[in-house]
Amino acid sequence: QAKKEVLGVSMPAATHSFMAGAVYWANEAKKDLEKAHPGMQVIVKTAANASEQASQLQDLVTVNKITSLVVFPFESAALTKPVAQVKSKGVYVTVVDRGLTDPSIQDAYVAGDNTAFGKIPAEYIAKSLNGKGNIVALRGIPTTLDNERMDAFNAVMKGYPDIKLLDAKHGNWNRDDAFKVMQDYLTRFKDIDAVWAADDDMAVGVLKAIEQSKRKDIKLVFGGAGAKGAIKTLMDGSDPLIQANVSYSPKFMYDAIKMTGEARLKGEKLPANNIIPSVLITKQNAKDFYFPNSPF
Amino acid sequence: MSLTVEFRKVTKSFGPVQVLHGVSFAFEPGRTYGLLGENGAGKSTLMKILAGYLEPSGGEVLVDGAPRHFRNSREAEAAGIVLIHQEFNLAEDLTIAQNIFLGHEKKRGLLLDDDTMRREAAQVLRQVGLQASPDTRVRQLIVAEKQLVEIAKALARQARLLVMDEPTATLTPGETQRLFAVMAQLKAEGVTLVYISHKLDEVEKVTDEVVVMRDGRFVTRQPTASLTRHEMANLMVGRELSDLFPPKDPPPETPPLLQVRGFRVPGWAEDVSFEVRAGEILGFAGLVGAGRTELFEGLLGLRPGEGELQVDGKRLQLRNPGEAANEGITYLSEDRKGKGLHVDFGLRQNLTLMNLHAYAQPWLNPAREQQALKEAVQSFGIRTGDLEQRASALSGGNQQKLALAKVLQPKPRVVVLDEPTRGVDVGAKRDIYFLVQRLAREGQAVIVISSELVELIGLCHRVAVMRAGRLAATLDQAGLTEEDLIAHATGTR
Amino acid sequence: MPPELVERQARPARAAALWGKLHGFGPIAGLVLLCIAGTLLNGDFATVGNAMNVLQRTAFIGIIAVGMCFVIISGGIDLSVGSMAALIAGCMILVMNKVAGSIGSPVAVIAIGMLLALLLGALFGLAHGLLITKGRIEPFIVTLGTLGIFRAYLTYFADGGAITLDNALADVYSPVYYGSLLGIPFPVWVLVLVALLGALVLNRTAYGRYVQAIGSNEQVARYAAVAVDRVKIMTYMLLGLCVGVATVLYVPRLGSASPTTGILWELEAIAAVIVGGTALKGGAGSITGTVVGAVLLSVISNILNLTSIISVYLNAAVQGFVIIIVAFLQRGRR
Amino acid sequence: MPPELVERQARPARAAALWGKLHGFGPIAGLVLLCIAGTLLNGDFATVGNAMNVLQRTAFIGIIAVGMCFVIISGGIDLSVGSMAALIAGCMILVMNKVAGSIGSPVAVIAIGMLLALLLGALFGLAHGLLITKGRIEPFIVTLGTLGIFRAYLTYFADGGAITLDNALADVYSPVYYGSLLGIPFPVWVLVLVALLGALVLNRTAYGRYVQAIGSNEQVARYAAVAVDRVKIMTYMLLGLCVGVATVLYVPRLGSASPTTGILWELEAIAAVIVGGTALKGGAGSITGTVVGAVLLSVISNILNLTSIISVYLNAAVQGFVIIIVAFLQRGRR
Ligand SMILES: Nc1ncnc2c1ncn2[C@@H]1O[C@H](COP(=O)(O)OP(=O)(O)OP(=O)(O)O)[C@@H](O)[C@H]1O
Ligand SMILES: Nc1ncnc2c1ncn2[C@@H]1O[C@H](COP(=O)(O)OP(=O)(O)OP(=O)(O)O)[C@@H](O)[C@H]1O
Ligand SMILES: [Mg+2]
Ligand SMILES: [Mg+2]
Repeated sequence: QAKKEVLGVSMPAATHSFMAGAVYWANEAKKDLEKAHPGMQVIVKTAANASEQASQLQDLVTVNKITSLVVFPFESAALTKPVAQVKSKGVYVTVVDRGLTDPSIQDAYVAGDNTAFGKIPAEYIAKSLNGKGNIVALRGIPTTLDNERMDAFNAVMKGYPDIKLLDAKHGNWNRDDAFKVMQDYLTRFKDIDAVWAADDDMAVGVLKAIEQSKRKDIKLVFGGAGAKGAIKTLMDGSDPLIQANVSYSPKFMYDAIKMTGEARLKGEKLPANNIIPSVLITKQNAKDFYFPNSPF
Repeated sequence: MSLTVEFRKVTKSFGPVQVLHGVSFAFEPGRTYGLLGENGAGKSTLMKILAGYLEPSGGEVLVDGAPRHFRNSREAEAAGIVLIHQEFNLAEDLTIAQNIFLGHEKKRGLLLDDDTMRREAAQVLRQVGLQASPDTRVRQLIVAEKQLVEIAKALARQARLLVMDEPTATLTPGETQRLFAVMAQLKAEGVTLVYISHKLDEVEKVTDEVVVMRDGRFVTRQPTASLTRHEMANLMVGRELSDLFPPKDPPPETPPLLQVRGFRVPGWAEDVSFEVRAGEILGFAGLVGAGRTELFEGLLGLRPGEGELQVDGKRLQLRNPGEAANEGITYLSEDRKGKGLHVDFGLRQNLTLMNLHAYAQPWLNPAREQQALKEAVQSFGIRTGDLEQRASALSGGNQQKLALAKVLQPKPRVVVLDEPTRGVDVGAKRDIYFLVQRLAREGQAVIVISSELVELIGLCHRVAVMRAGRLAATLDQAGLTEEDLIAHATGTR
Repeated sequence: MPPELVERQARPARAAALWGKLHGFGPIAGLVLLCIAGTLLNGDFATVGNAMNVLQRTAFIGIIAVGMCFVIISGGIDLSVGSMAALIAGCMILVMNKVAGSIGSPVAVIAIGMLLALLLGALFGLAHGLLITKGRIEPFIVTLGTLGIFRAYLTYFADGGAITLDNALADVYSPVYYGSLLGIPFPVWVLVLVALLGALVLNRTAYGRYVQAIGSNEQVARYAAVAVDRVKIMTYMLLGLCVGVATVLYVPRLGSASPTTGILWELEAIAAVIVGGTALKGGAGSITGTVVGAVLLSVISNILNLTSIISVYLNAAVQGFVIIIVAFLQRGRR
Repeated sequence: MPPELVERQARPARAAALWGKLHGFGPIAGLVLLCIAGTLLNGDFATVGNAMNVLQRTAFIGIIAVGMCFVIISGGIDLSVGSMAALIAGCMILVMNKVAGSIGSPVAVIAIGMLLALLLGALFGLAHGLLITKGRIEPFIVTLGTLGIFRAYLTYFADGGAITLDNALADVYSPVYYGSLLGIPFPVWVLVLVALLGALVLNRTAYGRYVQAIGSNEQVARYAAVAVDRVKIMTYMLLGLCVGVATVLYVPRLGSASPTTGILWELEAIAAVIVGGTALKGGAGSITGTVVGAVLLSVISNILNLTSIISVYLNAAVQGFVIIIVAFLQRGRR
């Protein structure tokens, strides 16, 4: 019988379907781990903002007495100090998705690939437009994460001088905001070849706006993250505008928790960096990314 | 100590409506003046100009011979001129002491010296005869008590010239006597007093000279002793006034319309029983705090109360004024500004509020509302330059007339009038008395709560006297004298 | 009221009427200026298509703002409208998906959904009204509480993700948002209808007068035999109904509800009411102003979307400045 | 005056005092009940460590709520405090990072940062106050506008990402949040100090009295020759200062500012004030109540963190219910 291991999980609240997916996977991991290892307790907490998450970390340590922590920081910079506080109490720390500004704090890092998240759509769009055309982009909520993706996207596009990025406004990862921004793009630009919606939720709003305008010039809408609705559309081929997606699965939450839990029970260390690659999803490989039970 | 004030060709316009037309006269030091005039004559406006609350449109005010231009009340108060407003100016969330010293706080270093302020407040409260702790929030006071706080506030200011704008409109004789005592003391100290009132007997009693205004103009200044009350009234109104009260009708023989048995309003009234007949005018007398207002608020469902209530033989339990109105009972509150009128509303909206469904079929008909307003303005003698203005622009007495018109709009079977002639000039008072009599003749039961005993005696068929929450006596016409009423109210009989 | 103001108000009928009109024109003047600016910045701004887009999007907030206008005039506030809309949308979709199996006609299913939306709206409004009047709790607190409750239940029902309307239903339902009559989209018609009805109720019925009377001075209204509690409850129910109507129009737009649906709609709706010239403390206000306020807010973000003269990061700042400036143009009624 | 009268009048005064006391205990009673519930749900709730944690993190909202209490009592409102805190934090970090190059002593750098925070807070408050009084714009609109403006500028300065304090500085600065004196963390001391000062100013200075008078009846205050505009401006400046102080404590906690910093703090601060028994329409209120209200709100989320009896999705619902129930327990002052 292994000694009692308490693993705390702290992550942003499910205010967005990607995060809901992450919460779903965290709970799956909790179920599986606790079933497999009776000596193990997993506590999953969600926070509405960075400062609440910092409080939560404190509570996990002082009250729940966790021995290891898997943290999906609300924000890299803001959570660096609070995580360092946890670490200083001797807790084993795995950081997910958004790396701390001081990487020396974390014992392990598990993340999706934000650079690829911007790079893959850029390459796909450039290729399918044959290096020439007009595109518009939608951005998420202003964050470091959003910056990384946009930078990666722009970096690729530098190589295609004939592709013109007409504008990139914030749709805040929100269907309604994306709908409005796209409606106005359509008013403003008479000729658009492709849209980088940068998120499957925003793609929903974008598609509706295009449908309403009955415009035929747009050939491609690229979302991102591989939400189940989007993957389904891709599998069924039900929307000609949706031809590909890029994976950024919230399942890394499951992996991070499971790996951390098991490594701790065995007293092993995790590899310091575990980047789960973002890959291009097309009709061919779509079914590998389809999880009908996950909310995402 | 005291000072001289002279008005020179003072004019005042609110927009194009001119309400003061070049007023010139002077107040000599150390004397007590009665300032008389009909509702809307411009008395309050002139005094507000004097005390720095309003800017004159033209002319000037001289204080001790030098032209002064007060930009706000603090400057006027620094010069020793203090005004007690006709409308209360109290912050309801603050305590009595805090209100008394608002804007003039006593300090010890940076901090407030609350102990001193409380002590001094208690002292002026004692002077005006208000038995309340200085820490009571003003919200919890009844109207008469608020009036006493206003007076106390002015006393705490060390005035050299004190203007009192209808200080006794809501006071009962006891408080009024005490106020007169205070005034006598101030006068002895050399303070100039200006006393605005529509109660001519009081004016006659306490003033040395009267100043009469009419339609925004100075009419005359004469020694009080040289005038009879009748002459004063005629000067104000500018025409000959006949009898103030209508001749009394014999008491009706009809069965009781409203019967109240053993009614109790917890904390304010116990075991009150009375009845009124259709066509009868029943008065309610009592000292401040006797519980008259609360009794009727309890009956109308405005505060918790229990007991038996019958209208036309039907037992009722009224849970709110809406139900009362459905039964044909309406109530005019003594607190005009706080409970009687929407001062930010237009006259029309105020007038028809209690009877709105009569103007909605289902859409409101502004033309008919306007028609009703015109009729009310006519029959209640509401003096206003403009029918479209807000109620707050009316003079105090005219607001009272509007409030009265409002509660009579639904044509109630039983109407309860709490201080119906508060702040109303003699001419209008007479009109109201005649109106009350007409209502009774038309078969309404009228209950008049009043602190003016003369009014009760002159108008009512019977008068119920309350003392400390209980009905002390019900007197009918035969035995009605002021002495009787006071004796029952104070319990000396 | 400061003496200067007292004087101003006394200004006679003519001046008062003129001032009233000018005042009423405040938000309209702001809107016109904004439209001129929009046209200068982008020629496409002043097209019928763009105008229809803007009006169509304004519909939700506009309709909610009409209800909010009543609540604010009566001296209340409702912070929960965005969450309420989201929860109603979620319940509506869930129920429609469910009954679609047993009821053949999609039109009937949608009718059931619509009815449910209105019913839920009225019910939530009733709950607010009862807590506020009978429970004697500050409206701010009650609706702050339900703001959290409604959204939490939506998130719970949606399992954190999105609740999506079945495709077959969505296709039948979609014209309710995307369809148009005489070239004007349905949602715009509904907004106009709701605004006209609202204006009529506020200005030409006894109920509307009571709402104003309560907001102006509750005590006086009570003494004047106004059934204060009942009128207040009805006001919150009216707002709930408006939220229901807005939701009925919202669902066909994206065919889904998620935890981000309706976020900050309460602020937008309240801002529309107040930019439209109604004082937050109640007593008086205008439905026309409110609708103009709602359009004005939409136009600001429309113009920002149509131009790129400014860093995207500063969009919210521009919005803030414009709101303050418009409010400044029509100030001075307090 | 007859003796009965004197007797009768003594009663309301005593009753009123008792009621006042009971009323003041409303939020405290709520807090006590909540703490009992917390202890039953998790034994570790009632430890000193946990109590300190809760108080420490209440500090920001508590301090802001003290300032907000003044604004609300005066009849105003400020929706911008969260954004203001974020912008101040951002500016503070940028300036500290910059001057750290030229000034050797990190302590001096931090002192400069702190001063800047207070200065900016007062300045923003001044801007609010001027727009509201001299510009005669509704406080709701002014601060809704600046809510957008402040956050937009922070986003702009941060280029959409985060502004992070240099590590060397962060280490020196960190004890301001994490350090403690006599076993009590610094932020708690500061909160206590601010609350005591606030209570002193509100109840024992002429300024505090004027704030209450203005909120109770602005015209009366004007008639009493209170410099209404000046007092109001000072009230917003005071709140700005409180935001500055809160930021000074916040920066060492997370060492960074980003566009999501301080989101919804305004709602929390306002809720603390109102749960604490102050009416939204102003006139009267209590600092103690406000602080208790702030603690109460923290305790709710602390308890939710410590237990897992309920779906995480429903946390917000539990918060909503508790807020409404607490408000219900201490209702009835209106
Ligand atoms: N703020 C105002 N706006 C417009 N008109 C006003 C305003 N204040 C007073 N008036 C008008 O000025 C005239 C004089 O009013 P004032 O209050 O001075 O009368 P008063 O002599 O005090 O009457 P009362 O005996 O009824 O108190 C009235 O016709 C009134 O309608
Ligand atoms: N809201 C209140 N809170 C506390 N005490 C009150 C309140 N209202 C009235 N009182 C007290 O109750 C007593 C009864 O007042 P009430 O209004 O019944 O007298 P009244 O006979 O109507 O007087 P008036 O002749 O002035 O109208 C007063 O002494 C007053 O101190
Ligand atoms: Mg007068
Ligand atoms: Mg009375």
